[in-house]
Amino acid sequence: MRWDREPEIEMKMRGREVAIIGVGYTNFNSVTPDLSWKELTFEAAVRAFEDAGIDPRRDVDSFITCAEDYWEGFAIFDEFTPDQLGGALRPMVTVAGDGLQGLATAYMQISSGLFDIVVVEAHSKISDLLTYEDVVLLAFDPVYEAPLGGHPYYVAGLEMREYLEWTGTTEEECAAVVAKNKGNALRNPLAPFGARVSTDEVMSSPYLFDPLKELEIAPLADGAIVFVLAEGELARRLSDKPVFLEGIGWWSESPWIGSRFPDAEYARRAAQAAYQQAGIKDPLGELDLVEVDDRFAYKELQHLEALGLARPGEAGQLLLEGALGRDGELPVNLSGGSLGMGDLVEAGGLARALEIILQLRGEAQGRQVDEPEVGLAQSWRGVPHGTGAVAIFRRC
Amino acid sequence: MTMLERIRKPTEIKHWLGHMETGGYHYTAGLAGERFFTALRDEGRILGARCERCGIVYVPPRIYCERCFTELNEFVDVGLRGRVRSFTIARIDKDGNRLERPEIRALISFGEDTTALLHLLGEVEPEEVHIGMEVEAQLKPREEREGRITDIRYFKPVG
Amino acid sequence: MARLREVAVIGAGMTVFASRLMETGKELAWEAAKQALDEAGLSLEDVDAVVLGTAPDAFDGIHKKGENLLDGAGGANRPYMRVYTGGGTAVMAPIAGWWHVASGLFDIVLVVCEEKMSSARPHAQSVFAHIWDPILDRPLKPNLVWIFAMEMQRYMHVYNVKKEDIALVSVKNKRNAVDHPCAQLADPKITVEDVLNSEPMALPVRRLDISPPSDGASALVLASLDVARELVPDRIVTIDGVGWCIDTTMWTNRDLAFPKFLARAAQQAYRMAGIKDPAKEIHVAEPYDPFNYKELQHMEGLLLCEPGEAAKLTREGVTQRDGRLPVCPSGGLLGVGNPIAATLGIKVGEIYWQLARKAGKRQVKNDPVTGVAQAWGDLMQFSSVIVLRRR
Amino acid sequence: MITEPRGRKLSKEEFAQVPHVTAQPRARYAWSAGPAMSRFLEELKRGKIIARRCNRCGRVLVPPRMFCERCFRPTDEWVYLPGTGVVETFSVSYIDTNANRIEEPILVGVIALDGACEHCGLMHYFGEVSPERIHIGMPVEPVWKPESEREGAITDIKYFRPRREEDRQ
Repeated sequence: MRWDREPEIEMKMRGREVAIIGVGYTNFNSVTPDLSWKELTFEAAVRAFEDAGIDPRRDVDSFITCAEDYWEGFAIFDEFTPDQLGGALRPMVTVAGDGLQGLATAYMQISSGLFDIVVVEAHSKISDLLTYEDVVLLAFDPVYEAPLGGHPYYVAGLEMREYLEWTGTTEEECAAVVAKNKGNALRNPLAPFGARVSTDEVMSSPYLFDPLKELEIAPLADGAIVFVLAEGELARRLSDKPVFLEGIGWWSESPWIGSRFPDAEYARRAAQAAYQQAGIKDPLGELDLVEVDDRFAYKELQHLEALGLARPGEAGQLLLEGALGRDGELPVNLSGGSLGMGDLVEAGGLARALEIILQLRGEAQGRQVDEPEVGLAQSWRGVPHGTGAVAIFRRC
Repeated sequence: MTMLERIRKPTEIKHWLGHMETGGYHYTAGLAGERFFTALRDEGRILGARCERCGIVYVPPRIYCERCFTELNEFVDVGLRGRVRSFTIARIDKDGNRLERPEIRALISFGEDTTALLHLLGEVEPEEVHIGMEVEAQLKPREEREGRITDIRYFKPVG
Repeated sequence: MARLREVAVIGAGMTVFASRLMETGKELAWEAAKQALDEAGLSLEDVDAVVLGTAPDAFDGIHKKGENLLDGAGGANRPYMRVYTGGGTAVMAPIAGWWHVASGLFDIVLVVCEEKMSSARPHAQSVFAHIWDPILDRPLKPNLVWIFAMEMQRYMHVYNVKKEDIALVSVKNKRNAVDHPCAQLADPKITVEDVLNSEPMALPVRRLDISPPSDGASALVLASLDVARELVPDRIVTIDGVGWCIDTTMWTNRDLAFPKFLARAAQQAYRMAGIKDPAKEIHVAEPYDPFNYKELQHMEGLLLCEPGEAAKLTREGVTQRDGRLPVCPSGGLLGVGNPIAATLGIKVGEIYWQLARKAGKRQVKNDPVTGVAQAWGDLMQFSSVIVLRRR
Repeated sequence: MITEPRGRKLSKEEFAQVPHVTAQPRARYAWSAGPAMSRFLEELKRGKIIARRCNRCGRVLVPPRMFCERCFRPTDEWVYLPGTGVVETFSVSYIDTNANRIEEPILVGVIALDGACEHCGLMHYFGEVSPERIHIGMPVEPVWKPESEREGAITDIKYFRPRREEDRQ
């Protein structure tokens, strides 16, 4: 069905190496009423600089925020980004995208030789937004799509139906994603939506956009995450636990809902680029754990297949066999994913990446897997779009 | 703790109400949209635009092919009949309220090589809908049509 | 700074700048992008990645409008990224394009900037009401022009700059714009008196001190130097320096007279380009001129003259197209129009055309080799700077 | 080089007639004010302007914040300001927020507040002063709304007026 002519695009040569030398984060919760987004971000930033052992005012060359105006309620949110991150009177740019696109930007700034240390921030203060659904609908085409109204998540219902139809994946398999991820979240102190629910219980939660069920939708949450990146040699000097960003790819499909197919092509192509940069030929054999976007339960399975970690229609089977659990062959979303940690809007990609970093450093406590070396984090920009990114991390 | 002082009493927590709205927006349909909506309103036809090079018919039409950037000048009538590519039964409205009558939302395809149009299905029960079902656009009467996507009331099963 | 790869501009394009264009934002983006690709002799299949620049979503009234615009910008089915620094986006987007190529990840990158300001009702100004802090500023029901007026007042006060000299900038740019095919507000007959006597807005700002809101799009094609040498051997124009900087959010804590953040951004770009004395080594400049006094203030921030000295240079004709340092030969935002991010075409685009000797009637007389383009944005706190050079 | 730029310009009348959609999207917010702004607003209600001091750089910051963006560290203590200050800059505006023309100009500007760091202050209106008389450096003081009308907002200050009687109108 897919139009077969693929543009011949591949990532070219690699520049300098890039590593993560510090991470900082707040707690995540459905509301954070006592703090403004500034203070929330400040907290994550202070912790990241402490972790990296650097002074942002002296050591950092450049700062990046990942944000969208309508999430924040500011016509030019970029104005409000520098102070809480240490970026006042410094090079700083907003990437109107997901946190992994912010990482990609930092990667290019370092890889090009322009800068040595770059800081990336993404946050969600989505509880400030009272009309979330209206704002999501405002991302639809204003002439052809938005006037049809409705709750914007119906688009996920449309895609899920087609995904199930194409691949033979079952509703039970999708429901099992929720049981796994909310269960994983119970071992993650950062995940506010951990719960012990069975696949059957998820199956009996009400349909909202058939075949999508209420419990299969990740709840919104607030929180901030900050990463400190450094050029490879410098990273080795500054940190005793640098995690190398070995591959980063991002990809966009058509923004028209009716122009896309339910195979997460954006994830497949972003992964292709990232694998190529990281020299990964056999993802399933080489990756020790992955964190993928699971804002709707079926998305986890669809994304795993697009990443080449399962054949179309087989991710659900792998899940039921236990291969994607904590003790399985390829643990997926040990953090709890978005279903467990919450939908952090543009910070979602960094939340996925954060888990990989903590695991590779051996700091994931009760959910730590045994000496992982390579991990992958994947993001998707959400309804109604087809943009995503993939990052591959390796322990030094 | 990163700040030296935090709010201790819930009663001291403040929020500030506001908005990011204007007096509304006036979204023009654009060059391709002008063709599409004029044909829909005046002639009751659904137009697409064909890219010969890529073999794709864009519905709704564009003035460029998004894959090869060729300028598209060939507008084609794709007919009022199509097939359901996918569908969902929306059971809540935008504000989370349960809908008394669920909405059936669908992607409608007008042929193997067309992109799909997003719209609603009508005159059909949710359990009767299936992928591949043939449907036909139900237009508002000529005098009620305004050159909007809602000039199509919904698509209903054929026969 | 161990730079890996050099980056060249190999094509540029732009639409007409005007209020109320029929085209959707996507269509505008496509028109500009197609033109830039045509000039470079390339098709979309040759493009490895796309960078988009566009300012507030609230102009178009579309959330995540970068995603919405991407098919028109050529971003469907390829890596696509939007950077956003308010008005500074016009020069920030090509800087992002620069690092896409310089990183070694991509060889050919399309940079597209779009703005559709006529969508918001009753006026684009209703959008600007939301750029302010919601607790401290918005309850006072501010108008965007206020902030410029306050800055202009402070600038005139600290450096003793006269309104008559500032008005000369409007006159120069609106006259220059007569030769620009995309111009909205060209005026061959405008005089200093017209500017000084124009309708008061927020004094000291009057109607003809301001560039108008506008719709439009612009695009550039960037390539690695080796690719450029193959494709356009007759006009090698490289990006030799990039710099950007943002000042604190707290605009009521800053001295508004001198743009320190711009000086920092300029120093970064000059250092990278190996420029020690910008006043001598820069031959043509496109500073951001949404208001006439901004051109003067930005010349000073770009270190092209001493603080407070730009008025004198303007008075002496130095900044005219036939002067020693032509400034805004495109006609600038004041003459061509101000569709925020889309002013890429009259900033970086114009410098590229000037250095490539492709500016036609706008071609400056001093056959420039090195030029600088600058944009400015947010709450008077951000600047982006690019130095271009002909090889 | 641009030879024939594209773009179809519409007149005001055409703009209203071409196929289009008019919509009024809802985008409403309840921004958490956070510790600094919550206290600032509470003090405004009491008729006081409060700032935060950073003990490293010694700056007294207004509007107050919980961290110093220059030193990148938490600020240390609350400081009441007298409320008086000088005109840092100003404008005489003949347009309102929606760019409508107004007869009586709005006098607005930045007040550098006494006791705060250099150039530090707030945006506000000026009152009891003529457009001819107002100038940079003029000493001003706040005129508060009556206590019963104050609600914990920047508009609890009606405007700033000249401190010297002879400057007032």
